[in-house]
Amino acid sequence: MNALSPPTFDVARIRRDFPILSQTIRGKPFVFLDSGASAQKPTAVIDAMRNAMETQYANVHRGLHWMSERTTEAYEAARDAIATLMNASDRHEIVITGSVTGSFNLMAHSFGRGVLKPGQAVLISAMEHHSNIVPWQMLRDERGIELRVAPITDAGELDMDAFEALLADGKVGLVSITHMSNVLGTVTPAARIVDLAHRYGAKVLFDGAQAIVHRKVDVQALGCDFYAWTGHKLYGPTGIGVLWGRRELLEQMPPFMGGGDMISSVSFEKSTWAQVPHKFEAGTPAILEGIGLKAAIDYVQAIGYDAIAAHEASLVDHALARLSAIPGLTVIGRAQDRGGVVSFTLDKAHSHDVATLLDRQGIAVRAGHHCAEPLMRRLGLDSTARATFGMYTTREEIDVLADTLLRVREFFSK
Amino acid sequence: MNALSPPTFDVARIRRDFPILSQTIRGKPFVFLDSGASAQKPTAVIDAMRNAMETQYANVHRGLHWMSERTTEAYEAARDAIATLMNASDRHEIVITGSVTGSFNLMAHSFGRGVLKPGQAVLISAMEHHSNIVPWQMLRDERGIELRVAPITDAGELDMDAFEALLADGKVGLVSITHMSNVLGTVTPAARIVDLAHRYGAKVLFDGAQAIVHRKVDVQALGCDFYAWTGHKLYGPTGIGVLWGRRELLEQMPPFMGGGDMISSVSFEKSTWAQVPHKFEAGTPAILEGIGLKAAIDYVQAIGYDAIAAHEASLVDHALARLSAIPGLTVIGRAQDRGGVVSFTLDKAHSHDVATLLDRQGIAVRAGHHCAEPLMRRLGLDSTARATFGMYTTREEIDVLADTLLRVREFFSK
Amino acid sequence: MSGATFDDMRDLYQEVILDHGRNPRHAKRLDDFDSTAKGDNPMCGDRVQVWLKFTPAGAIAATGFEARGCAISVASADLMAETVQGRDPADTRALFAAFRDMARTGTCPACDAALTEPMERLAPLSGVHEYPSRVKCATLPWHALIAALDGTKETSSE
Amino acid sequence: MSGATFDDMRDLYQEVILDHGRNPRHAKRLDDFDSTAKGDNPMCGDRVQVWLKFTPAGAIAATGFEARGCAISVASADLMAETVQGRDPADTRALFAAFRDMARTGTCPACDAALTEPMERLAPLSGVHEYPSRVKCATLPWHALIAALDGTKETSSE
Ligand SMILES: Cc1ncc(COP(=O)(O)O)c(C=O)c1O
Ligand SMILES: Cc1ncc(COP(=O)(O)O)c(C=O)c1O
Repeated sequence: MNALSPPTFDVARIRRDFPILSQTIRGKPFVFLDSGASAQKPTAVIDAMRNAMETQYANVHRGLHWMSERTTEAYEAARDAIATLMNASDRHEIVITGSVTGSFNLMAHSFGRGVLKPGQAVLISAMEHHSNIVPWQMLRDERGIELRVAPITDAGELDMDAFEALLADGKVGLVSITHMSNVLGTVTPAARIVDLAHRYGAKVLFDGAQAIVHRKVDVQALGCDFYAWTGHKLYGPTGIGVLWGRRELLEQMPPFMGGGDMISSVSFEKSTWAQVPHKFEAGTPAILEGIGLKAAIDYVQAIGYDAIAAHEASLVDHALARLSAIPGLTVIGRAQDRGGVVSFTLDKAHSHDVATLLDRQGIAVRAGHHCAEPLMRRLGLDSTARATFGMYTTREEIDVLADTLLRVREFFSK
Repeated sequence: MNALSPPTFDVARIRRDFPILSQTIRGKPFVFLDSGASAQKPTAVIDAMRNAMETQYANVHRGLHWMSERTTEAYEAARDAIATLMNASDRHEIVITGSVTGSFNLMAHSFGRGVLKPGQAVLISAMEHHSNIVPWQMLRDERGIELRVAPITDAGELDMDAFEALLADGKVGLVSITHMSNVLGTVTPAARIVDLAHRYGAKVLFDGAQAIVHRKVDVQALGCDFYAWTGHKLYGPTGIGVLWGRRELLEQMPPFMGGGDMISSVSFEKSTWAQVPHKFEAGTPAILEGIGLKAAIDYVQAIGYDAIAAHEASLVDHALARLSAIPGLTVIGRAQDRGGVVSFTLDKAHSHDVATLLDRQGIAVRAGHHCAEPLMRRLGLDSTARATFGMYTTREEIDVLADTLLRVREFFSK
Repeated sequence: MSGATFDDMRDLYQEVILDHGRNPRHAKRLDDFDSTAKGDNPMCGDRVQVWLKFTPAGAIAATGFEARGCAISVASADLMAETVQGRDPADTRALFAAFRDMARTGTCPACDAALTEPMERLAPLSGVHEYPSRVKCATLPWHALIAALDGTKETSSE
Repeated sequence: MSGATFDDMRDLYQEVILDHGRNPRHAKRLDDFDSTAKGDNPMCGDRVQVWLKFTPAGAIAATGFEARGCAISVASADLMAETVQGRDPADTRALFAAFRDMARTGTCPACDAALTEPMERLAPLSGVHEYPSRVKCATLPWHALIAALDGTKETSSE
């Protein structure tokens, strides 16, 4: 079906693992092109969570009984799976949060208020998701830490000269930047970013919410200091996110939230903190979500990033070719290195109308600012329509999208 | 089977709704007396989550397509169910968090740093869970807000005279106190607490993590200002918690975490916040967990709090009678008004050894400080063993516990 | 994919909506106005500003608007401007309440005889109830209008 | 519930453990010591302090301890004190590594001839591997011992 995907990649078989994909929507086959907002879940994840609740569940960490011990093992196996997935050198470097937004807020509180000093700066880019903007703004407004924004080129790539110039005075303590834009699909040049940042004394945190869905992330190879992502986009459950950080950095950081499990001992006068990563994990953790995420990671690893990336690259090529041929359609973002995200506008129709017309045909795309308002402003747009691909997306679905967009345009051109 | 439970309460039928309870542990029938740490999940919850993942799932709030709209409805129905459960006057007063620990940290940041002023005090009690201690300590150490601790009596009840005396100087801005102790089972006199606190100008936040499992919580009848609890103890999934607050108070509070969904608009210079409750809900919410929690609430409501409370009261009476008859066993906590939690120590055996010996017989109890170290110190103990009851707990299970404890004592007395 | 599939869309995008969305009659700032207000739907980026001119008796003499948004919101603003012409504030509020019901549910339980005629003009928008996330597109101009009546400067439909 | 059920418990609570747990021989502070360290398991509240006296050659001449904790941790401390008697620090560390393996897995893959005799004395604690949350009860005194050898004052097994 797809000449560029490796022969072992059988998208029809994969689709059978995702029961939701066989639904019909408004009487039409379901064409789900909104995986970038949140991905669907394979049976392996659904079964892992159900199975835990039906046969093996109790609160973790402090229980001395069999159910608690087994559940602790199952939950902590998620940490091991995450560490392996990201090639972390130490499982204690994996902090489990509630979402990547939770990871950024942890960083803004704990690294931002605990390690950075007033007068230092945080450097983000013009194409960040709100979750990598707002926590830093709050930090800026509260602590007098400067917020710098690296511009992007018209092609939607990071402007590396400007990026370096913003580092040059040595005040930037942290570069917090997307590894892949959720609007433009742009994959940022991680190695160069790390190299430059380190040269000027800044640590680097990547927003990998999109990137880790589409390609292998090896934090040791990247050389970065922190890496954050979210479970629900990687075919896992909601309610769970990840922050990886170098152990020596995590150890310098004060805790973020207080409560059970993150302490070593508590008295009213003074409490002491548990070791990393538990210091950052207050309260009953996302136990079932950890179990579900482990199953998602195992599933992704079994398919393999090489196969997934090749399949998605061929989908993007096909989508760019088909969409660019539609008169009046503009693809937003033309980066060289890009992942399975294609944003576009139509001249005759507002993107909300486009999304609704597509939806009427069973095609789910997203329309709006995609939680990236400053980027929209940079692009001179209010909104775009956006199609995003998962491992289960087919070439035929992209054809249905393109054919339908032609008709949408016709409909609005009369 | 149980004369005190209403005739409509059929525990055998309820147990059939909880598949995990038919497991065997180390070859013995599973006697799960650790619901206070986390409750088991009924089929209704398991099915609701599975069903969402199999047939109706997408990211919520910003999607214009059918799946997103249906998922948004299903998720927001959780907010309605929570509002009804607590008798909140307005669904916008329901803030969804990651856990009750998340709710306390939200309060400590947002109310503590945004509304309380240095020089004011927060009043807690000597029997709080770490999650209602540590966030206030962190606030104290960072912002110079005093932390006061109301003592308890030897029976394990709040010392109301001392409580009032601590309010008397009018400096206490917030009373944050348990509605039911997770160690002693003590239910605190909520109406008197609210009355006194309000008289001296303090707002009241209850830790309802345990209370809401055992009895109807009506925030309007209680008259409090905030009420927090956690989904996984109310037969719902992990990864979700609740904070109810009066709308006018929530509106005064600055946001806690920044990110998507909590903003009204974002520019690099300045962002503005969404209305409550969204202002406090940054990032992709716990969608599947909301759907699961809604199912749990529906299940609890169908059984009815009156029936649940009556059943659990009879279990507690039975447990106190049977355990008190064991030589060398001391029940810790003798409050008049109490819920389904019984802590105890044995003279001849450390509570960890007790828990392990019980576990060997398939009986799951918890042993340790139960995330309440300061209370342990007050009681002069390092740890207790603790049996906690859910709606599915039977009189027979308590008999098995008592019989086995007799043998444990014998085993260690030789 | 046959041409017929697009007939499904007519439930929402009726000819009159496409027409008012493309060629709104009232899409202009009034130079001479008594009140104005902005409406903002931050979730989708729609923005509208409404200007009102009143008669000496306090009825709506003229309505102008500027909208940045989808066909639904522009058409709704234009149909609104047409329909509220000559109505007094109380009537206008009643009409908004009825319109909002219709946009949400597709029906108008509270519609009495007095509302029959104006609601018939607004009826082409009733299809929006099948697309809950689009309901706000249709009601946003009305929120701005009511804010202008109230003398509030800004409103937001979140 | 027959009496036989409690025989199951003997896999962990063997007679020797119950005995050393109840009547530890080395549970005392040494007045004359060369090094001491505390160990703390905050998760369960177990606490232990170990005192060491060395021979002129640097071997362990005497071990004393004070423990607040369960039967497993007290018995483990006492068996440890008995077993390390006369050993030099390198030997003691090797013994700890072997003991930890046994506590975690129930077996001792690295046990060579030199370790056979001491490991036999510690073998009653091997049952702990079936109760993962109790492994730390057994290893906590060893952590304190190693800390005392290292000259570290406090250690924690979380
Ligand atoms: C009274 C009380 N408060 C707070 C908590 C913390 O709950 P969670 O761990 O779900 O945040 C618990 C349970 O652990 C509790 O029993
Ligand atoms: C690049 C990027 N960063 C951050 C986020 C926020 O993720 P979450 O909502 O799970 O916290 C998203 C997705 O919404 C994203 O695409």
